[in-house]
Amino acid sequence: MRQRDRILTLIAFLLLIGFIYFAEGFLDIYIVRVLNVCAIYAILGMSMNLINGFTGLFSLGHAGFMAVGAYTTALLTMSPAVKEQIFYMTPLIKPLDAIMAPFPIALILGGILAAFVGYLIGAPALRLKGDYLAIATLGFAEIIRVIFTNTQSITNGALGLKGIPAVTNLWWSFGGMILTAVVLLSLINSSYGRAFKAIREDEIAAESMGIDLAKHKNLSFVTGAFFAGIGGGLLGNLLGTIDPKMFSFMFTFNILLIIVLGGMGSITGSIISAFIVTIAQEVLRFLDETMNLGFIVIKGKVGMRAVVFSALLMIVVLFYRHGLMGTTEFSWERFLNWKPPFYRFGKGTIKGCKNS
Amino acid sequence: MTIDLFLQHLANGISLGSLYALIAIGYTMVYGILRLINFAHGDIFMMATYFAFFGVITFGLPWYISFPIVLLLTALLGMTVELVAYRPLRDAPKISILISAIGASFLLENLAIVLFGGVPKPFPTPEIFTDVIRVGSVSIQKLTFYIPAVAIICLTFLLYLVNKTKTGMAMRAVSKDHETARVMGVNVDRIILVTFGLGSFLAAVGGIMWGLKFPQIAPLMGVIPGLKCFIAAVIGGIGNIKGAVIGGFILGIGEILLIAFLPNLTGYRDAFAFILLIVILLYKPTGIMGEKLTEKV
Amino acid sequence: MKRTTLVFFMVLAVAAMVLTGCWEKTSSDVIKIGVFEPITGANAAGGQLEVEGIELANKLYPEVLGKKVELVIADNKSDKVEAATAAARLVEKEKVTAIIGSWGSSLSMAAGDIVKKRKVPTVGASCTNPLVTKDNDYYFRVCFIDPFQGTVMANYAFGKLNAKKAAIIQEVSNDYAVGLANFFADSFKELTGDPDCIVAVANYNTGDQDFSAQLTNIKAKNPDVIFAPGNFTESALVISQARKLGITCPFIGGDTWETQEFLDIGKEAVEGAVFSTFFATEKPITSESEKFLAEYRKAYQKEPAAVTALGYDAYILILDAIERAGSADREKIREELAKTENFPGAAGFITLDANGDAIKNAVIKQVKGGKFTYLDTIETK
Amino acid sequence: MPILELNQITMQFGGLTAVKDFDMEINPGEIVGLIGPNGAGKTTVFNMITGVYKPTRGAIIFRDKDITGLRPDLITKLGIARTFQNIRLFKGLSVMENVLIANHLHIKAGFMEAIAKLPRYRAEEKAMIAKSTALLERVGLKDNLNDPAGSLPYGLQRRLEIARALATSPKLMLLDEPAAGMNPKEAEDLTRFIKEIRDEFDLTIFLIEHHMDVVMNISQRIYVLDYGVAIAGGSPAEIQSNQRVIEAYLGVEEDVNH
Repeated sequence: MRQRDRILTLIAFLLLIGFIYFAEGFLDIYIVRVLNVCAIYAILGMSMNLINGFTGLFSLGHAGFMAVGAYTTALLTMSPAVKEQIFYMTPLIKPLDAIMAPFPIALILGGILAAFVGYLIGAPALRLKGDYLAIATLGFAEIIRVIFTNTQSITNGALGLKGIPAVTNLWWSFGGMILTAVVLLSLINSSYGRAFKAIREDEIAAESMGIDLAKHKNLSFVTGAFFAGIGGGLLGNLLGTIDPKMFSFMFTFNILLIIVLGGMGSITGSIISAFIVTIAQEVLRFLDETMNLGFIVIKGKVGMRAVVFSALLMIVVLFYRHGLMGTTEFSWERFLNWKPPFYRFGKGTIKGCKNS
Repeated sequence: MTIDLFLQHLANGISLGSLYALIAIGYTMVYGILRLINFAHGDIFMMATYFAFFGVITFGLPWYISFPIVLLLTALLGMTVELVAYRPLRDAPKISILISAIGASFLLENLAIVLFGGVPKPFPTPEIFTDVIRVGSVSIQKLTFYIPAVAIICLTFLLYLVNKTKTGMAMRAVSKDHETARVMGVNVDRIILVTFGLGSFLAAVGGIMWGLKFPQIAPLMGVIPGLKCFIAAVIGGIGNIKGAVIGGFILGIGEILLIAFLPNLTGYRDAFAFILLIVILLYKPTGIMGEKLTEKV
Repeated sequence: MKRTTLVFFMVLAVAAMVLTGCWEKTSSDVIKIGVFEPITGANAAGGQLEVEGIELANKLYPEVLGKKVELVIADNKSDKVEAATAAARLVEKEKVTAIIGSWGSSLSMAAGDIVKKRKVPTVGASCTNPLVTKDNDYYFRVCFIDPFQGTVMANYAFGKLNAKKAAIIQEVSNDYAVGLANFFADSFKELTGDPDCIVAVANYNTGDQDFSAQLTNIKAKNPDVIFAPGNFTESALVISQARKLGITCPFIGGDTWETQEFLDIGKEAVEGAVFSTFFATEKPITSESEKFLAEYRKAYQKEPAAVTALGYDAYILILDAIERAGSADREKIREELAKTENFPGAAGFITLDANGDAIKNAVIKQVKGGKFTYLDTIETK
Repeated sequence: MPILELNQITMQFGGLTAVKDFDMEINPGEIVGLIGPNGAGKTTVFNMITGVYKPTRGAIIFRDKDITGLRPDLITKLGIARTFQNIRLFKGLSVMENVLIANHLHIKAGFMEAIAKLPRYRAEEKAMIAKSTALLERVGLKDNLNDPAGSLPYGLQRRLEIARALATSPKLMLLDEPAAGMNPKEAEDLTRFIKEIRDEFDLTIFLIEHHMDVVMNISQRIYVLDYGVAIAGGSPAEIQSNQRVIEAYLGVEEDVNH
């Protein structure tokens, strides 16, 4: 059994590598870009899921961590010449104007800085619970955004950064996604991961079982922030330009939609749903446009897509609270035995016939 | 800083604070009963201003006819939100209800964009509200006197309702413990519905006052006032009606004085509100007037 | 069971996506021009105005080189991530020959790398941030840039208003406003020769509605003029609150003010407000201006905004470049665009400099009697 | 020398005094009962010992160490484990996970080690699983290792909670109404079970119980609380004949009849 699963995983992995190779070489930039965004959103979704879905901390500060990661990575990968050009109003402070680092190192530094900010925020905020924690983390993310808007000599304020080397490609984004998934899966299946889940299930009981709440909540928060920072860094170097406005609560909302749809407490669910949500965002563009079905013209209503997505979030929460995967993970066993619902329905009817 | 200048700042602060106070009352009421941040409160407030816009400008009704209709419509909208987004999740984990609240909020915002367009619209401003009075060199809008008056009327009405009527008693029972209230024969769902209606009614009062003071309405206008008034409610002790009024004034005057004395930090204004929130949550989570709650083990 | 149903719908949705994705509709007898604008989100108002101009131009000039010109509108949702994807979609999926857009410089920048990498000539209509075209051979624009506009207003304040002391109240979270304010301050200091001539700089954030504290501070400094670059929504509130506080000095600003909402929200308070823009309907500069005005009024029954004229210009400039290139080859079109000199657009003659920025005159307008009226033209030096 | 000593502990909530000047001691290996009418403050005493509440006054000494006001997880690490009156299992997690989580406090491998699955962590995890399996086998749950804890029948949930508490390797175990909701037969089994684990795991047991049969049968000594005040303490026989205790309980019955 395990042998079979291992072989299947290996095959899937090789297929993916082949696919990335093919996509980078032959697919058009539009599809590649959508796939890049999918993978980055998957990283963001998984990291937010660790905090919200696995540890049960309702945190809405994800956009802030992404911003920290994105700015750090961007500033470290931009060349001094570009920086001088971009910071034409308020010059960049020393020594940031001259420092450069290779992309992977910049990315990891971005993650570490985001994790550090996560620690600074978490240390006080994680003493709060439920909706208070939600509003406090939301507040912290807003504070980060406001600070980034106002510290022109570091972030260039509202002007944003431009000319960030577009290093992110499918190797980086999918590599980052797989690495995040492997690390987070390993984490949640470890003793520490079980402690996180215990906190989610019942804080008081977890504490009575000797789990240091503050320490473990912080570990989860900081780890989540780290990967959010990595995701942010990948995103900045994919877009080539960032500004503080990008990292508003809207961004956190999109990630929240992904984890709710995928299942709060499922790493693989977040990946699947990141792809579904991102691709659907693209495909549902027709909702905003005027449709001509030949016999009837449906006037597109601008903004309809956003309505559909907010309604979708509510429908999932109201009727499918566990999302696609609930708290379970993808397994080959279930995948191979998965039957589409109408199959089951059909079987039921035949059975019914026999009985009668 | 001259005395005149300070008085002008103070007048500005009181004017803003009373507006925060007015909206915070509605916020705190709903929270008191449900123990849940109604993220959609700010958006219900936004909808109210659009209703007023359509009443006065599109249908050409005089303000004294159109404003009461707005109040009723908004109350209905609030109840609809409760029926659709909150009631089905009464026994669900808190995190689900919060997500539903955020979903409701975004849905209202996006619906407003689709229905009313993203471009801001002017809010009707009858002159009797917006005239300016000058006392020495200090300029004060008449509205600055009306808003606290409206806030006091609402406050008195609410305190009477909560403390003296049967519905109010039921509300207090529900706010303590849903289960016990149910056992005591209180129709919990009905009380929550009424509270939402009332809270939204107050949001509409606040919305109209807000529109009169800042005569520009847009689909996303409710977000920041919503958060700020929640912060005001927390400062005053969430669930406490008098506390909300005090919190509103503290936040409003605090914001203005921050800019008055530290003009370099004006860009950090919104951060100030959140920092205040976090400090209060950490050091006095019950706020100024709130009561302590201990979790049952 | 419920979850299976959900999975089922998801599979259906994905299948639908794949199907629609495969739907190719290319044919060689049309030339596609991408329109890359914020149709939704915070910048929707400006984006929609620009699209009006582009669509009007397309109606008037539907063909080039004997081929039909098809507009492909891509909404960038006022969001950077979306903007980059939308640009990629235009370039790769729709295979457009050229792109117009976008309202909002940060959104234009999000598309910058893609058009540069895929060598698609792109013409911005009203994105005024200098960074948009800098270091990008494929990005052009038919408008002037922030430094010029800031300088124009400083000149106006110093020369026409005889102002010696100015205050600035800027939308700090808006790249456009911050840029304008900076260049205004620099030029004004140069003109007055007084390093302390900017007596106050106050900030506010997008979406703020209460400016009383900032304005009270400014009032205490007693400036001769207040420069208030920002979105029309906040600016209108700023001015009306200033008037209620008893501030009487003139307010001057940038081109974003020119919308009906600025007048509706500001009412009598914005009376007398002065700003620089690209184009005045009362003063048609070229024959193209007259044509544009007549057709726009006929089609929309209202006065056009400057950005609408610029959207129109972006379109006809691209068409002209295609005409001159004699083919739909992107590289040739780019070369022709770069050579543009004294091209008669609806919003004046366009000459593109080495950066791809238009050198053109600025128009000063004032709100008078609840309308935008022409005041002056500032020539480029 | 007592393993646990309560010195004049008092707990006030606002103006309400839940427990007042309570003195008590438990010797190693003892089984001690705590009884009293509803709302007498019994669970509050447990909550103070385990650190959930910080006593307003008084001191709690556990194995010669003052643990008053210490965080619950630290107290558990020192060797006090508990169960809850209204069963607080990690309902969504499996039976096995529930017990594994209680092993977590002893872990030596760090966070990074655990993620990287380094040898030390792997060894610990292996040991943890072996210990938990043995424990679950001992309490009769070996057939339910992978079931969600919330799906177990009530009686088994109680046993799982005890197993989970045992997994923290305690010296002192606090059981909050372990026999609640059980019929006499089940209660009798439970009594035997508690005595067995006390001997096997070398425990001291302190329990709150309403089932008089259970508490009288199992306890060596019993304390009685009424309105937060200790009204009696002594052997089961002494308690049964104590006039104040009888009155307190009768008083409760009167209340119920009203």
